[in-house]
Amino acid sequence: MQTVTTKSLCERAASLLGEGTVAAVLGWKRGEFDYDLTPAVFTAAEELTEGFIYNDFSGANLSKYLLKKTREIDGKILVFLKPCDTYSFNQLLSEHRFDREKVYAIGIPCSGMADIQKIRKIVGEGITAIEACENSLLVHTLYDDEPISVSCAEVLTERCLNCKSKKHVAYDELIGDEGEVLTSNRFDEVEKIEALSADERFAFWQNELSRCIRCNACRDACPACTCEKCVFDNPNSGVQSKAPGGEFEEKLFHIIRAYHVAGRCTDCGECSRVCPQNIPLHLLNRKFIKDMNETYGEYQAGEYDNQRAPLVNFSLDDPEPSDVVKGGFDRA
Amino acid sequence: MQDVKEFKPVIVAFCCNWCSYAGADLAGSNRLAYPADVKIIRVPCSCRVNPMFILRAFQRGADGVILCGCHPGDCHYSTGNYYTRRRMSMLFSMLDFLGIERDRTRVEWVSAAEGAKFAATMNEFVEKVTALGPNKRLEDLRCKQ
Amino acid sequence: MQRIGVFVCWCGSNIAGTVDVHAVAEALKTESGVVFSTDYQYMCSQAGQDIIKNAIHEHSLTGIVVCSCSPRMHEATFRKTAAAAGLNPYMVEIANIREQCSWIHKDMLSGTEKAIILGKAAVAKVNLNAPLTPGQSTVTKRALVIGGGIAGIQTALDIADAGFPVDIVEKKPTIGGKMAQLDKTFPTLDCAACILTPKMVDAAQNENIRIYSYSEVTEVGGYVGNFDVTIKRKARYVKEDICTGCGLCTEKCPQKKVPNEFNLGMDNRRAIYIPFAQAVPKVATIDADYCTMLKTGKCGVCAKVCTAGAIDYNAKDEFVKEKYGAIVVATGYNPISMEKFDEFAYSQSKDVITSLEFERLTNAAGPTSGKLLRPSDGEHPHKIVFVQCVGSRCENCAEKGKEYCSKICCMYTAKHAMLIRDKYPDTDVYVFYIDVRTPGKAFDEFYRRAVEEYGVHYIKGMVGKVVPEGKKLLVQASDLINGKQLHIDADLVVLAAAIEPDKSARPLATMLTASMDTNDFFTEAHPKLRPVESPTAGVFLSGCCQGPKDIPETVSQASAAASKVIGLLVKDHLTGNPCIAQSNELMCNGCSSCERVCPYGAITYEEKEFRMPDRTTKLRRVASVNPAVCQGCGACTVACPSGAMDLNGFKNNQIMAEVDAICKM
Amino acid sequence: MNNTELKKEILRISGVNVKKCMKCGKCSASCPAYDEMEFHPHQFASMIDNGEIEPLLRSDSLYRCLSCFACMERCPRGVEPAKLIEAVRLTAIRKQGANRMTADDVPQMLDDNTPGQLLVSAFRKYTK
Repeated sequence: MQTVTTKSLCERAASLLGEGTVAAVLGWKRGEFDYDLTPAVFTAAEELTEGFIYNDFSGANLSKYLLKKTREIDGKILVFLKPCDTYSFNQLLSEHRFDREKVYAIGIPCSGMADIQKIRKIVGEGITAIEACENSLLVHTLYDDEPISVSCAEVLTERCLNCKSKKHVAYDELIGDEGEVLTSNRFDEVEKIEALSADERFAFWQNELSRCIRCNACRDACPACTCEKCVFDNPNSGVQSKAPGGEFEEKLFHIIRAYHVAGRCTDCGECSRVCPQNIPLHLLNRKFIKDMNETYGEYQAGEYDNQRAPLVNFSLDDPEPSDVVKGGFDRA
Repeated sequence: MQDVKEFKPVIVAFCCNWCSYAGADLAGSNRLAYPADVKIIRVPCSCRVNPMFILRAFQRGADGVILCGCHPGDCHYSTGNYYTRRRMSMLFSMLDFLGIERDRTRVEWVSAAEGAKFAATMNEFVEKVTALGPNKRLEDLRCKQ
Repeated sequence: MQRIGVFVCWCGSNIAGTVDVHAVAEALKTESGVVFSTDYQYMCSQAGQDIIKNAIHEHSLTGIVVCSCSPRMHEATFRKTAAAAGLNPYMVEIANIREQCSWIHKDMLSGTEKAIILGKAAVAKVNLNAPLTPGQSTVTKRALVIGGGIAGIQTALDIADAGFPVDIVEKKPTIGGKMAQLDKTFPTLDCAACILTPKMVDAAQNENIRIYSYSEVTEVGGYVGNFDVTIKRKARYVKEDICTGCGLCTEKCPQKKVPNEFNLGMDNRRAIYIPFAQAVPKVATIDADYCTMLKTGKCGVCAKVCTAGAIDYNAKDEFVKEKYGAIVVATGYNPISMEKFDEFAYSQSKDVITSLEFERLTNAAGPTSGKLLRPSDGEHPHKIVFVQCVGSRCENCAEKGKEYCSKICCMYTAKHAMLIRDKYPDTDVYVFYIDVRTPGKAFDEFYRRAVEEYGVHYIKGMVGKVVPEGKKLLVQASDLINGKQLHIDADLVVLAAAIEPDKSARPLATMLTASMDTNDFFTEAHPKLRPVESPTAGVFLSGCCQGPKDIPETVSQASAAASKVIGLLVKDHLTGNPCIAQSNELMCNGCSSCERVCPYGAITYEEKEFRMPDRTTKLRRVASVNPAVCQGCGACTVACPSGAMDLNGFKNNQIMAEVDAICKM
Repeated sequence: MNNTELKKEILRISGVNVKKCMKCGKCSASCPAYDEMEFHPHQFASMIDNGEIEPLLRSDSLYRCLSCFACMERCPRGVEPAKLIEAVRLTAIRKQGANRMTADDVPQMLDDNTPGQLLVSAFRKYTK
């Protein structure tokens, strides 16, 4: 479970609203079920008590919503940021995507988010409610009289298992403790694929990407995908397309998307979280991050404001494209 | 097997106006032959080449894409090819990650004086792509006519 | 919808020989937008151009495709043709079916097939072309010459004579450069100082010329017609406008042990110095590395003896910002270091010297007052060996020497040999050469005189090693004509060291965004047809910064560069290149990616109000491109994730249309 | 082997590109064994280039070369004459099928003034 409670966040938000420091609060709202939360804007204390929630399913990265909301709402917006969200927040700031003056950011700790798919795998369908205990979740279902207890660690999302940092890199106020940058094994999966043969890699991605239904959820949730007009929606871009077509179409979409966010992606994992087809899209981004780290030096997008990303930078002695062979590539 | 049509690859070559396109012209002036499969698109600088162009070419049935620019340090725009070098390094590595044959893409630095290098590079590239056979993994079947 | 005309050129048999031009014209007729298609023997001829002009009128063409030679050859020609017929010149595209097709493919079938595809790609592009109008910019009517050697001086004098103000920036305390160090000049043997110093004085006295001596260019911004240059005026600790150049301070300065760079370290000067008697400006300079006052705060002798009160120990480097319309690079050369050539014992013996050192040894103003004396013991040498091509024409010793021929060594060595034999007939002179290269007016005659009249021993062969032994230098060399190995006990060995561009050239090239070759010589815009222009507009080349040159050649190039500068400065407006980046503000994210990759700083951001569909307005940060600064490389277009940044003339959809046309089989 | 083949073989063994030679003679100028040799380093380069291999194969120069590599070190064009000489020597030895020095020759050369090392290296050099 999370170390800060919904109640404490609610109270802080209500008081900031009350004293007029902020005009609105960007947070998570209860959906139909406890585990399907949606990002929401709250403008009154009552709304907060009614709907605001912070629990093991508050995965959504709220930073992207600031773009639109800071333009729509007069006055400051309070936003709750988990550690990984703060990286996106910083990255968007570097790209001048919103006015920092219009935001009041509160950093909140995160003990990792739960993956509902993993829970379903354990308890089955028909989940009605989920209660958080110390280190476990009590899952109520239609079919069981007693709630089933599952350990939090067991159902952590993939991205939280490979959490890169518990540190908040940007905030106005911090609730709870300041964490640290962690050493993660987030590139292990990429390396595994790199170790395959070209045919196996092709087959792997063919299998994954052919499931894409082009719902654009990955793009819409991605805090780096914030273009005023996406190239895939622009008839003049030459790559406009809205529906899944041939086999390649998806690859084109996902390669271009990964390339466009390369150097800007903070590895927040939203793309994979929101994918209804469970395509491990974050692996494409991680591949770019890994390659750039290994070729041009360690770089974490969003770590600082106003960094120069590897792809808008160069050094005179960069290796040649033919020499940049990281992991993959049949050496035969 | 005689009646099987010999595989002629479609090769798109992006050449920067100042060095490589001039190098290609020099190859022509010196009558240095390379296969007609190579079709050159002139761009002001190698850094004008968007990865989307390369993917587009593959999607539309190209079997190989080669990008030629001035040697690092000699860019007419002083730094363009340094960006090209990074962009293409990353793109090619990603294509490799997706299981696309590495020999279908290439970056080569060809100066305006290197007509011979241009021709040799093209000959070698066409040979490699021909050996790989038609590009199946990146083409969009809908675009085939 | 465009109305496109296609014009296929035969180029005599150059194209028609391997490409079926009729078939190409015929095939392109059916392409989208094409309303007229023809072929002709020579499209670039007057008659050919008339065909184009007539077709533009008759068929109301909105775009044309010429299938011909390289656009590098005739794009400008056909653009002019189109303009003459009232069509926007940027509605012209060239399909290169000569250099990139007919000349390399010997098979008619594949050549024709390829030519058709190249034509289709050009048609596809023209379909998406839009008329472009070049922007205009003003011209600052002042020129900058970087380097104050003979090249810089001559360029500045010529520009000034035409009535334009010009500044010379020289990093040394005086102008004059290498030529001021020379004794006599080939092939006429006039004294270098006698012909150079009047020019230096002319430069100093010309009211259009301003000399920034002891100064360096530290920053260059802007573009042709409007360069913004920052010049660092290094602290010389002497007020230039007050110092009379009397030289009293240079006699009284107690710090006497400073190696005199003007004499290549063969004697010493004081910490406060005037490099040589005819220096311009004739002003003293304090060498901060050696001045006791500046280092310890104790001394001040020069300030005491200076009656004018010109000494200023508190002087600081000053930075001057100036605007220029044109820049001439005249940074010159230096002999390469001889340290690595162990075989010639340069580092072991004082009597092994370079040719430039020899110039100082024979110069009346040099360390020996012009008497030829050995540096080691001051004795008169009786046997002198000259070694040619030391470090020149080296293929495998890139870290030691240079691959190119330094061009001037053959002639100055002949001059040295001749002068020695003239003044000291008792001295034997040997010249070891690989080839004697004397192309130039009266050059070979000069060399022959050295052999025939002055009895210089020219020996074809190289020196293998020089071993100092006692007072002698044992020279072991080949005599290839006689098939002998020679052993000469010489008194003096003179090495014709290769010359290389000045070290300041490389960082300067980066500042100017001018290109260089692998040897750090500046590249010319065209090796034959534009030899004094750099590919960067508004930057011109003068002297050895472009390649090894002797004085007559340097002076001709200097004047040529000056005439190019004058041609630029007389214009009131410059017409720019319209193929530049353009940002679509509606799509721009304001993310700064483009700004970060722009090599010219052409992109700036502004907060702009946009009307939204719901009639509200919103303030957004968007990029805008300075059309006068943008050079059209396109780096920004790829950095832009939304595709808001596009390049006129090479738009995303145009290039993709070409890609499609090529890939469509 | 005819001359063309010989030339090819020597160029192959040595790995030298004789066309790079600009005939400056610095190799021969550096050669400490110059006076001992009938053909000098620079001549090896030009004669091999001209295909005049036979005279070289017969020449004593092959065995006068000290293999000091001064010529290789000094050559401004990277021609490496010492490798050429070595290649011709190897060809000579292979062709004759005989050694220029045999073990039987060694005892008579022994005397107090000749360093043993010299004999060892001479033996190595003159034998296959």
